[in-house]
Amino acid sequence: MSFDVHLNHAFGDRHIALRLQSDARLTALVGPSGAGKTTVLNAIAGLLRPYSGRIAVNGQLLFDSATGVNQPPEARRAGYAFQDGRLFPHMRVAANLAYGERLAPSADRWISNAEVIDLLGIDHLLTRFPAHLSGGEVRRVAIGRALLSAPRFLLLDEPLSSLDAARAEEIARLIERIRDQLAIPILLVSHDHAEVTRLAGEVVTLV
Amino acid sequence: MSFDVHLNHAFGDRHIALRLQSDARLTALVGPSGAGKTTVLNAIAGLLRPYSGRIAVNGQLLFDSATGVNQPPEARRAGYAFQDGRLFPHMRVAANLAYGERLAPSADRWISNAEVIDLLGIDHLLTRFPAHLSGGEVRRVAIGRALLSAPRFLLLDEPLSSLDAARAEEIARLIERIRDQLAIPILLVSHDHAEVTRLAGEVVTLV
Amino acid sequence: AEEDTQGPVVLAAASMQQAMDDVGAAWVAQGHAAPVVSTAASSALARQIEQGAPADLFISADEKWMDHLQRTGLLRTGTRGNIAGNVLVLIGRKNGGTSAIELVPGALKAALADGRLSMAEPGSVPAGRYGKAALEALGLWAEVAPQITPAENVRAALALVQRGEASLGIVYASDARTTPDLPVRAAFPQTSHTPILYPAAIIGASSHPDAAAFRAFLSGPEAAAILARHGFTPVPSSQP
Amino acid sequence: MNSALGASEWAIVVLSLKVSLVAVMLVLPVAYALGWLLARRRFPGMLLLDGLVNLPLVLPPVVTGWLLLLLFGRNGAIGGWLENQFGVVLVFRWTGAALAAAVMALPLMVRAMRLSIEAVDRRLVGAARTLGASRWYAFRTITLPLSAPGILAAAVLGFARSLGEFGATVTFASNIAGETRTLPLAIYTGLQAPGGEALVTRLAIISVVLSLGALLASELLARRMMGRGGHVL
Amino acid sequence: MNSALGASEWAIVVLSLKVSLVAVMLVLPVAYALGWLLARRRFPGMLLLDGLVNLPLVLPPVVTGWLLLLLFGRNGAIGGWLENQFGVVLVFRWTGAALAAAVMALPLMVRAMRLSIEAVDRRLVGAARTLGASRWYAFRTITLPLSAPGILAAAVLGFARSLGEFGATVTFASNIAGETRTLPLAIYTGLQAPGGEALVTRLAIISVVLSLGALLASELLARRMMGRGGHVL
Ligand SMILES: Nc1ncnc2c1ncn2[C@@H]1O[C@H](COP(=O)(O)OP(=O)(O)OP(=O)(O)O)[C@@H](O)[C@H]1O
Ligand SMILES: Nc1ncnc2c1ncn2[C@@H]1O[C@H](COP(=O)(O)OP(=O)(O)OP(=O)(O)O)[C@@H](O)[C@H]1O
Ligand code: MOO
Ligand SMILES: [Mg+2]
Ligand SMILES: [Mg+2]
Repeated sequence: MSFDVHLNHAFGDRHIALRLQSDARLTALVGPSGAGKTTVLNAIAGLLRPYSGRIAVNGQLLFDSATGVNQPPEARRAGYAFQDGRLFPHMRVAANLAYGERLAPSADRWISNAEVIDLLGIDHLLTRFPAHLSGGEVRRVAIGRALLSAPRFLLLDEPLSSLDAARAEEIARLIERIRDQLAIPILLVSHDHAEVTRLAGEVVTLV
Repeated sequence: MSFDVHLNHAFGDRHIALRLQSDARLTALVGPSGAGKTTVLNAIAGLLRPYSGRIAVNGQLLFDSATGVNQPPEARRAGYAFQDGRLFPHMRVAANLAYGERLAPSADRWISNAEVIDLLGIDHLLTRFPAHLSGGEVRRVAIGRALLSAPRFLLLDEPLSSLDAARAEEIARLIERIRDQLAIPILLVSHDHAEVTRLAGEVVTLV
Repeated sequence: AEEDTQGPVVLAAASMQQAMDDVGAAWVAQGHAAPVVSTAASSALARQIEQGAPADLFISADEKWMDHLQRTGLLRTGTRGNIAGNVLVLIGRKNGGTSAIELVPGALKAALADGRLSMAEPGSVPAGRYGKAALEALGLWAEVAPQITPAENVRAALALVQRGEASLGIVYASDARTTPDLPVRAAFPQTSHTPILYPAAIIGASSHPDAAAFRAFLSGPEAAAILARHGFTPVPSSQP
Repeated sequence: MNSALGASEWAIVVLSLKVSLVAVMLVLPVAYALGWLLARRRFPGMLLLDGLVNLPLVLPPVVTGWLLLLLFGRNGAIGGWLENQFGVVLVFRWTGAALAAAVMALPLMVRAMRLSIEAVDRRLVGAARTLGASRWYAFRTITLPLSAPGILAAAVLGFARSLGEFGATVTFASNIAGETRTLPLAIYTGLQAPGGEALVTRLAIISVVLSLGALLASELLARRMMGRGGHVL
Repeated sequence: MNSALGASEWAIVVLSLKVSLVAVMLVLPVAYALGWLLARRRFPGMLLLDGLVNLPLVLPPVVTGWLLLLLFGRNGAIGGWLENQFGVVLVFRWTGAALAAAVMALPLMVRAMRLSIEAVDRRLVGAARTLGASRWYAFRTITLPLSAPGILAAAVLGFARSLGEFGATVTFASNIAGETRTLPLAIYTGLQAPGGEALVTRLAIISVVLSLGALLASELLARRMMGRGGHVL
């Protein structure tokens, strides 16, 4: 089971409930704006403690409200590309990329710095600070940063939005490669139907 | 001439040059990530002073480096929906929406508060603070805020990205209505080919 | 309008605080409006007068500042006179012995051992200047100088002895009598320093109708009795 | 604690509160303006202005009091003018104590304001401008409220500092019971008196309680603001 | 200005710098820890801790000096223990002057730190954690550098405050030439005698110049940080 997630949460009177059991290598999480997709990703990454539920990825238990299991984010090793980028503003792009890479055991790394920079086309941005990046540039660096932390699974929150077609195609191919060759479970949030059909083995809808 | 823009700018050694003369009611500005689309919008809105150039919208001169004309942003009356939302974090959604509305002469208003709230489906968000909104919710409120300021022209930076298909369709229809019925010039940045084909009378590519 | 209901404004050295409260009360008992008393370091008060502070009388713990004001013409001529004197004593800390200490070379040093001798700052604060002069006259300065801890004023010097941080302290007799638990180990001979005097004078810019009368009251027998009660000594040769 | 003493202590507390509150109110707008200037503008005399603002922090308070006396005394450049033009006298008045406290609090308050103004995202101001806000309106509705944490911190710091101000006050405004004898001056006076420790302790406790009250109020206010969407992030 | 005087003034300046720098270095980590606690944690004794930190601000400095004497004097609870255990004596030593300056600077420094820590976006810490950072590593690499403006402001404030500290120092550490007579104490001493204005003015100018130097250094540092992508926004 790549993703085995069951959770209940609420913000005020906004209830979010999800039951997701997927064996697909890439699972797409879709649903209208505000349905709770980002909330689910946050819960899986360990950034939000759901009211109740159970989260296991690739057979590894990350959270269980019944038994009190709650691994800290750094132990979960999610490769989370945030919807809003969330780059470290005081570090140059190169340092942002290196942040998780340095912390990952070198044996666990499955993609090299050079490869990421090349595939995402961010070579010319390495010495820039995030404040001086365009929207799409931020997104690409955020994806690169997540990939380089040697994650055990990927959480991609709308990774292709605000990218031009050519760039989006390159990154879609990269995702396909990760999915097929590396067998890293991927949970992808997307609003693009074509993208979901192309990439996902299973689609879970949140309402 | 709805948009008559000619400008030169540079960030370090990154040069951005654009010549845009469009009579279309809706002009799409496309180009790869980092091409300078947002920079152009910022210059038209008056948030960035280009090194040189001339900007006129709907026959009104907003900027001319040759003659020293440089209208302040509040005089240009752009309806700018930012790529990153840029909502006021200390105001509830309702107050964010009302911000520009209150400043606009009531004679100039061409859409009502109620209509915006209804069309964007943000009724249930009015008492929320921006920190508690999802990505798509932020985007919708940002569009609503821009529309309500009674703008003379619209600058929409990827307005439909990170919205689900149904919601995107509704907003696309709203944009069509503004374009057709109100004859407000619109400059739209988008990466979505279908969106551009559907909405734009003219497409300008930035490289 | 305020002048009618309010007595003269009196700037008095901080060490005079209590005594002035009582003198003021006695003045009021005679049917006068209560004087407005402000107490601070003599130096601060003198500077206020220099800058035209709306005050009527000045009582200094320090002849130097009074001289200075007189030279610069800020005092009403003929109104200056000493209203009290004081005596310097050596006090010891609690449980540090009570025997008298002879103020001769060797003895003070021996009593001090490796302890500290607290006194008001010897270079500037009046009590410290008198103390230094006395120690020098008695030939003791050189041997105790390294162990001196100069304090901001006499009360602070006293407090250091009270806390036991200093073994001995040089303070005014008027201060020593307020701490009966600290033994007076010696009194400095009056001849070892210039006389300790508290001069009073009317400030030149004063316009208060009661100023002269209060000034006279300060030199009168009733005030003298109150000052004596607070440990001040009478002025050697009485002046107007 | 006899009741006569209680009454005079009460008067001291009221005076101290009056002096401190007036000082803080006086300084708030000035400090904000200076904080804004230092945070948002680069101009030639900037360092000098910064230095001037910090002067009362660096100099011993007594010197600041003396400088105030030189400037605002009746013979001083500004003091003389104030008296001639408006009949305003500051020395020996509670207003003078408030001025001394204000000057001493100024550098602390400017720093707090400046830090918070620097933390406000300027792009939000740009967004407001595109929505039709003038510079001034955008300042009022965006920069000002978003720097509220700094204003609050400045008010608390300034209030506490004013409550504890001694040296400049005694030098400039003197130590007159009922007019300029604030809590610290009363404490000083108590320290001069034999056996004044009990009074000193009581007054010190009052000071502490007042400042705790101010801190509590500011924490509550801050939490209310934080509650509003955690925008103080 | 004769040369003998010049030499003794120089010694005072060196002592003042030593005392102020040691005080700031001493307080920086403590103030940061306290600022972090007050910014990021909600705990029962929070208000009390805040109150304790602000105590030296509210009380007249002489009282703070007096409390230090009670605690750190040779007969004090902590002072006695320090002397017995480590042979460390603070009263009447320059280290005592540094302690007094440190205590007086503490509340200012904590406030500045706290304001800047509160302004750090906590979501960035979350992002760091998902990238494998422990709590502590995330703190070191994200919170700490992003609150640099507060650290810098705190250092400048604390340095300036220490440079001007008089009341607590003279009470706790005494006014011993060459050991605890820092600039403010020397200035105060000069103010006591009529005609001391020339010396006072000279010493005051030295104080101001030193603090201007600190301000200049901090502005330059801040601009360098700002230059790095304007992250200080
Ligand atoms: N901290 C919060 N406090 C209150 N409500 C919140 C908070 N965070 C999110 N919400 C609300 O919870 C719901 C789910 O939010 P979430 O961000 O998970 O949506 P989403 O599915 O990712 O939407 P989008 O596609 O627009 O990004 C939304 O209605 C949002 O407004
Ligand atoms: N303040 C700045 N300093 C330096 N470079 C900048 C700054 N702002 C933008 N840039 C650079 O200028 C170029 C154009 O940026 P812009 O934001 O206009 O791109 P864009 O076309 O909107 O891209 P996207 O589709 O990714 O949003 C980018 O390479 C960007 O990195
Ligand atoms: O105020 Mo004093 O009594 O001059 O030392
Ligand atoms: Mg989302
Ligand atoms: Mg862009």
